[in-house]
Amino acid sequence: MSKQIKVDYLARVEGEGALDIKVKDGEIQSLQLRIFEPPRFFQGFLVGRKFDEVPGIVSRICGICPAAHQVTSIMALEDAMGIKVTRQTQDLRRLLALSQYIQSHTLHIYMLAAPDFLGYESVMAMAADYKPVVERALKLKRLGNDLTACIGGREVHPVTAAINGFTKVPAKKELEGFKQKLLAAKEDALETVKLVNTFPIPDFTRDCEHVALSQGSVYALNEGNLVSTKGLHISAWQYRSHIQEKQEVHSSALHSYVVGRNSFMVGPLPRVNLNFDLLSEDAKKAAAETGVSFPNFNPFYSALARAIELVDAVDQSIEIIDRLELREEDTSFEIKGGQGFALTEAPRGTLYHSYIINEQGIVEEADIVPPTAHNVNNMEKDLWQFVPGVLDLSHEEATLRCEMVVRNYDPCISCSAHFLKLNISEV
Amino acid sequence: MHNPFKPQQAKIVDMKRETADTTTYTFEFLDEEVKENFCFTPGQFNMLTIFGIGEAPISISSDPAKSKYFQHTIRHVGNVTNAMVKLKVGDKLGIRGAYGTGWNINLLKNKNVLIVAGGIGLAPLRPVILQLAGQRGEFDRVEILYGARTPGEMLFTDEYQTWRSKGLDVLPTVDNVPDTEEWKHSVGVVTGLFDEMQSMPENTVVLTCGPEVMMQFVVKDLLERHFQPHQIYVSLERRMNCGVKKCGKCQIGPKFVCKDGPVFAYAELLTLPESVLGGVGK
Amino acid sequence: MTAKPKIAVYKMSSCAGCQLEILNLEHVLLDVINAVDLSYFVMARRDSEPGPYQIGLVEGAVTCGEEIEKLKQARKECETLVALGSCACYGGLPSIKNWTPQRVVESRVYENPAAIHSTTAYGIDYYVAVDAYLKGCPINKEELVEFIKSALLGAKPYLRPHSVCVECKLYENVCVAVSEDIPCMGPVTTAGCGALCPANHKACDGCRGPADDTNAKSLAQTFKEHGLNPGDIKRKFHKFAGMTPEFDKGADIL
Amino acid sequence: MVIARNLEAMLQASSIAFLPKEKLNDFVGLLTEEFLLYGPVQKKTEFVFEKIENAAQLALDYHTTLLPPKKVLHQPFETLFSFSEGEGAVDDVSHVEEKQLLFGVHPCDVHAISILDEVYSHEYEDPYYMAKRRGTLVVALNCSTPGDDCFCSSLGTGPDLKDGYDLLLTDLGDNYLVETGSKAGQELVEMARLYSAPRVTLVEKEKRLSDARKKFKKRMITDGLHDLLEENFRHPVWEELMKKCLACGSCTMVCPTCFCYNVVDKIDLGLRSGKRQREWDSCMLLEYAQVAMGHNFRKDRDARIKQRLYHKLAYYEPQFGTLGCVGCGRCIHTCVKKIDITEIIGRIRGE
Ligand SMILES: Cc1cc2nc3c(=O)[nH]c(=O)nc-3n(C[C@H](O)[C@H](O)[C@H](O)COP(=O)(O)OP(=O)(O)OC[C@H]3O[C@@H](n4cnc5c(N)ncnc54)[C@H](O)[C@@H]3O)c2cc1C
Ligand code: SF4
Ligand code: SF4
Ligand code: SF4
Repeated sequence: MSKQIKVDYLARVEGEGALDIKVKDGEIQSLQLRIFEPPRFFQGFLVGRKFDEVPGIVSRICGICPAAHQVTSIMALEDAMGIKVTRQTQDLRRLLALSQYIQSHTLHIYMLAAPDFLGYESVMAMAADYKPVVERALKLKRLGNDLTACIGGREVHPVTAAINGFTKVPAKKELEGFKQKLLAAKEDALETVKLVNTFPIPDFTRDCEHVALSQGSVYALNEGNLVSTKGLHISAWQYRSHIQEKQEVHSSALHSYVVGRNSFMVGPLPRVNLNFDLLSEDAKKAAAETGVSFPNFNPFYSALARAIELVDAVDQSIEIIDRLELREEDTSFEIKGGQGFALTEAPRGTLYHSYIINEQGIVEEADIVPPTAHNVNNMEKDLWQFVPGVLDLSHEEATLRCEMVVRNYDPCISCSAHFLKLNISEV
Repeated sequence: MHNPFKPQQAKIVDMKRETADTTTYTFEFLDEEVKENFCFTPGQFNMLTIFGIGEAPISISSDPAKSKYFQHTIRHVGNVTNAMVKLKVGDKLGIRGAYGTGWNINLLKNKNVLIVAGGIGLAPLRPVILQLAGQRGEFDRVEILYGARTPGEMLFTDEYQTWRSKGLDVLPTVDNVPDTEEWKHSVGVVTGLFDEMQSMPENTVVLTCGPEVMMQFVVKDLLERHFQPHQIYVSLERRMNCGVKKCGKCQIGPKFVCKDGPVFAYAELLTLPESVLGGVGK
Repeated sequence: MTAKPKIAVYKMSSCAGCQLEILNLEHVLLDVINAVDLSYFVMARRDSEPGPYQIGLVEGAVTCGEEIEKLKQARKECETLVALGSCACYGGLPSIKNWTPQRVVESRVYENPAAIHSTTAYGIDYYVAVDAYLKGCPINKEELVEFIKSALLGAKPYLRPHSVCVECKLYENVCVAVSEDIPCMGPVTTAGCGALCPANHKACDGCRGPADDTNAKSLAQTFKEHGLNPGDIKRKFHKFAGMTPEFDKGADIL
Repeated sequence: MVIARNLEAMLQASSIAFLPKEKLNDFVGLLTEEFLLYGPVQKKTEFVFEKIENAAQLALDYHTTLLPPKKVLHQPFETLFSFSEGEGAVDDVSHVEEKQLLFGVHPCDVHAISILDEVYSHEYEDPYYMAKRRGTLVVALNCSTPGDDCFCSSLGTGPDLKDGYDLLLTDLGDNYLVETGSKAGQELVEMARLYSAPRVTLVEKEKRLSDARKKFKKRMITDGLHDLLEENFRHPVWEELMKKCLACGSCTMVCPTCFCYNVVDKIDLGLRSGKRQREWDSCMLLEYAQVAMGHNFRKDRDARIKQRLYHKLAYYEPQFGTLGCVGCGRCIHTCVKKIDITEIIGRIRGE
């Protein structure tokens, strides 16, 4: 008996990918997570551009997490030029990242994942039966977006984040307005945890390395070292000596792995697993109330990890707003040539940027690895283990389940396609 | 305070498709008082509103003697005018007016009148034509030269007979005749009719309206035929967002087309620095 | 009212930010869903309704043969085809690569570029007729809503055709060019973004492409007088809309 | 229509008083109790008129604001009325006179307001402008330090002011000299219990103004301007400007006497109700003279440049009995290309 699971267009993910699995006599013959977004050559055309254009350009790698790309590139460039930023700038960048967590996690939980678990094809279809739930989602998502816009000037491709600071610092009064909204949103975030906890979670665990930034004192977002459940502990400049990519014959995407080991997972679940103690008290409490224990290696709990991070993001944002004084700062600096590195945690996981710039500030080399590029290898590994367990289900059901494995990662295919060196096997 | 920008509600009481892209609508105001007080002179225009889409200046095309039921003849070319296509008898829309300075009928008394119109340009001239027909005795020879692109695009064709019976001469021409249509009259641009017309410069007033390029040639040819600039009256089209000298759009030199026009003596336009209708400008 | 118009959202080479803006319409999203049928929208739904569609929103630049085919198909199944965002309007950021020989760009990214079939990045109107352009990187959500409403009314939407400077003035921003001597693309760039960048104390990046009656040459001259070198000026004009003849003229300064 | 320029009312009310600078705060405080107060405040390196709550926000030594105080009376965006299905237009926009006060307005801008008063009351009254205008008092401030681009002294619109105000302040160092220009202004003086000033202070005022007059860097000779322009419609300067001008529209958007606007309907998604809005428009923009079927009466940039300059300097006079330029210099300052109305006239004059 042979069976084929084929998803021509992976829906409810960002970008265009396909899934192609061939099974014969209960055994997987081939499994392909295909990414057919054509390359846009960011790393190619960044060369020759001026350093101060970089944040605006890399932002366009991904419309879903633009601020993460911007801030990461800025930090890498600051590293190259030896610039140290102020506490206010650090805090604003953190707040910007948190606003993107709120937006992106809400989008994923309610609009991309929930329909799977609740049996709808889309959030639009869900709206009829779950109006209050959808309205809650819209409210939360708007709050995240509004906060991004307040700090960044715009929600998609923000404009204010710059080297050594922000072109415009939001008014204290404005941010204080957000505090009230965030306090109100807390309830919605907690409700989100409860909702996600009602999702029927397939019993599926795979032992794999979970990787995330870790900072010691706060829940890591854009500082700290890269650590893992298997003992990785490196800083950004060491990244390339520990994490590499290789081509696998069965897939068109290049596969990221820890040198000497295997594929690994980045994203909310690894973050919660590795930094659980640093979550806000209420986030931890909400997590405890779900009865799910962490660390947890069932990738279907990714949505729950996102929901927990949502609570934490709300709490952290309030904390930051409380301590920010907000004044216009001098953002001038001297242009210097050099090489710089940065690692951050984008909503979907670890993001790496590195640049070499010359004395005139012109980019000579760019190296960028987005979260989805880190995860593709692991997605496939999940599927290899997952597929045999669903072969008895109807074809339709099995297909949906396989899609869900991919959606756990909230993959951002535009990102990955533009940085993964695609497997270009000549036939 | 009276608000000149607020349209009054009016109802379509009748509609008549003139050509493929032009319709004549008959309106009455809903408010009795507004309906009673509304009056206009030939050549004036109203601002027509389709709420949610916008406003457009449209000349009144009916007989000023019957102002309670007035007409607009509209060519469907843009947002507002295309939205009108979908309306039915009984539908309501917003109208305010009447605005502008029209054709001065008193200047025509005991004179020969030459009317030269092109396309939709006959619409703003129809009120004056109807007045000339109604008070026929007060004017000398009246000649109407009218050009359209094709026979099918001619406006008010069923009225020419009546106009002629009242002693007005109507000379139509078309740019070309599609195979599917029949045409017994002239072919060619409207200025081609100048060779056929009776009108001579002496004691004649010319009224013209149509596309700017057409009017440009009309004026040029008439001047060559020794008509004087002060004998020629033109109705201009400009962009308008208010109709009451506030939005500024329609200004030419120190003139507001919405108030000082749309009808101007060509002599007056010649005093402006900016060139209008091929006038040299200063 | 008659049946809801069916809308399809297509993706070419892009970051998906413009289609995300549809989901970012939170405050009116439920009204939008009431008014139109998002029939084909892979990012948000699993089932898609087959065409034909009244409106096709195409995001992204066209950068390979498959996309040309997909685009032609989209043209066939949509009554009105809209370029959604600057990538679809002009080639957008992906078009930066056009100014370096394709082989060179490819070999910077790929070890084995021989198998890459990437073509010059163009806006979609290079291949098919386009009925409307929603400019911006990303599009402005308000303009999208404006467009949807106009489509429902059967009217042409009011999209600002003039320069960003107009909006800068309407919102009384401090002009970064005049008051801070920061070279700004606003005077030649289409408004509609609310003069977002200058409002945030940053030069306009030209993301919305050339405004009506653009005089890029004159602006480039000013850039030069203010100390920009030809490389800087080229980079400014060869960015989001470098493929337009208007902006290419600005890049041309010696 | 005469507002605050009512000569008779002015003469009756005319008196002079002192406002010590240390009392400015109290005075402004008093005003905010009665009025919505707009005054010049600093914004980065520039100044703008904004609602103010106390004197500390004011930057009375300002040069010229980015937008003129016009923006309070003829707003950049303004709702004309709302409409709904079946109902037609609903006049829900209140035309009640708001009590507001423009504080620290320079003479050029006061003149410009007088010109707008004329524009908006001429033949048809504009109810939106006029309602706001009737409820607005003007506390003017004579200019002591003209900006680099100012040339009001050439046009008689500054640095001093003769009418058009309710109160007129002149900075005399420790005090402001306060002159009343209307009954309403007189009431303010009384309300604030300002001490009357001796007539000799007017001499001090005159001295300061004549100092100011010497500081102007730009000038424009207005003699025979109308004829000069009429004769030079084909001067080569226009073609040069066509090559230079960016047609960005800034010069008109900042002009205190420009009044053009565009109208747009904003309907809601249900297509059942909405509102009609107007917003500032500019003759420098290509779409301005565009009509249906794509015909454009001023397609060429030089035609639009001429429209702007001729309108200011040649057409206003026959329309509204005054020059359309008050010499505020905003159009020069705002222009990225530094196109300068005074230089253009100088050039045509062959200076
Ligand atoms: C005094 C006057 C009388 C007119 N009389 C008639 C008439 O009797 N019949 C007729 O069919 N047409 C007439 N027109 C032309 C008519 O006004 C335009 O065709 C109409 O404005 C197009 O509006 P729209 O919304 O359909 O087109 P769009 O092109 O969608 O116009 C949008 C906006 O542009 C402005 N606009 C566009 N074109 C013109 C224009 N030509 N003139 C003024 N404003 C314009 C309008 O303010 C309108 O709100 C007249 C124009 C003027 C100035
Ligand atoms: S900041 Fe830029 S867009 Fe704004 S007015 Fe100045 S030049 Fe124009
Ligand atoms: S200001 Fe310029 S770069 Fe910024 S959003 Fe607007 S058009 Fe784009
Ligand atoms: S034309 Fe220029 S100087 Fe004159 S009033 Fe207008 S902005 Fe001021």
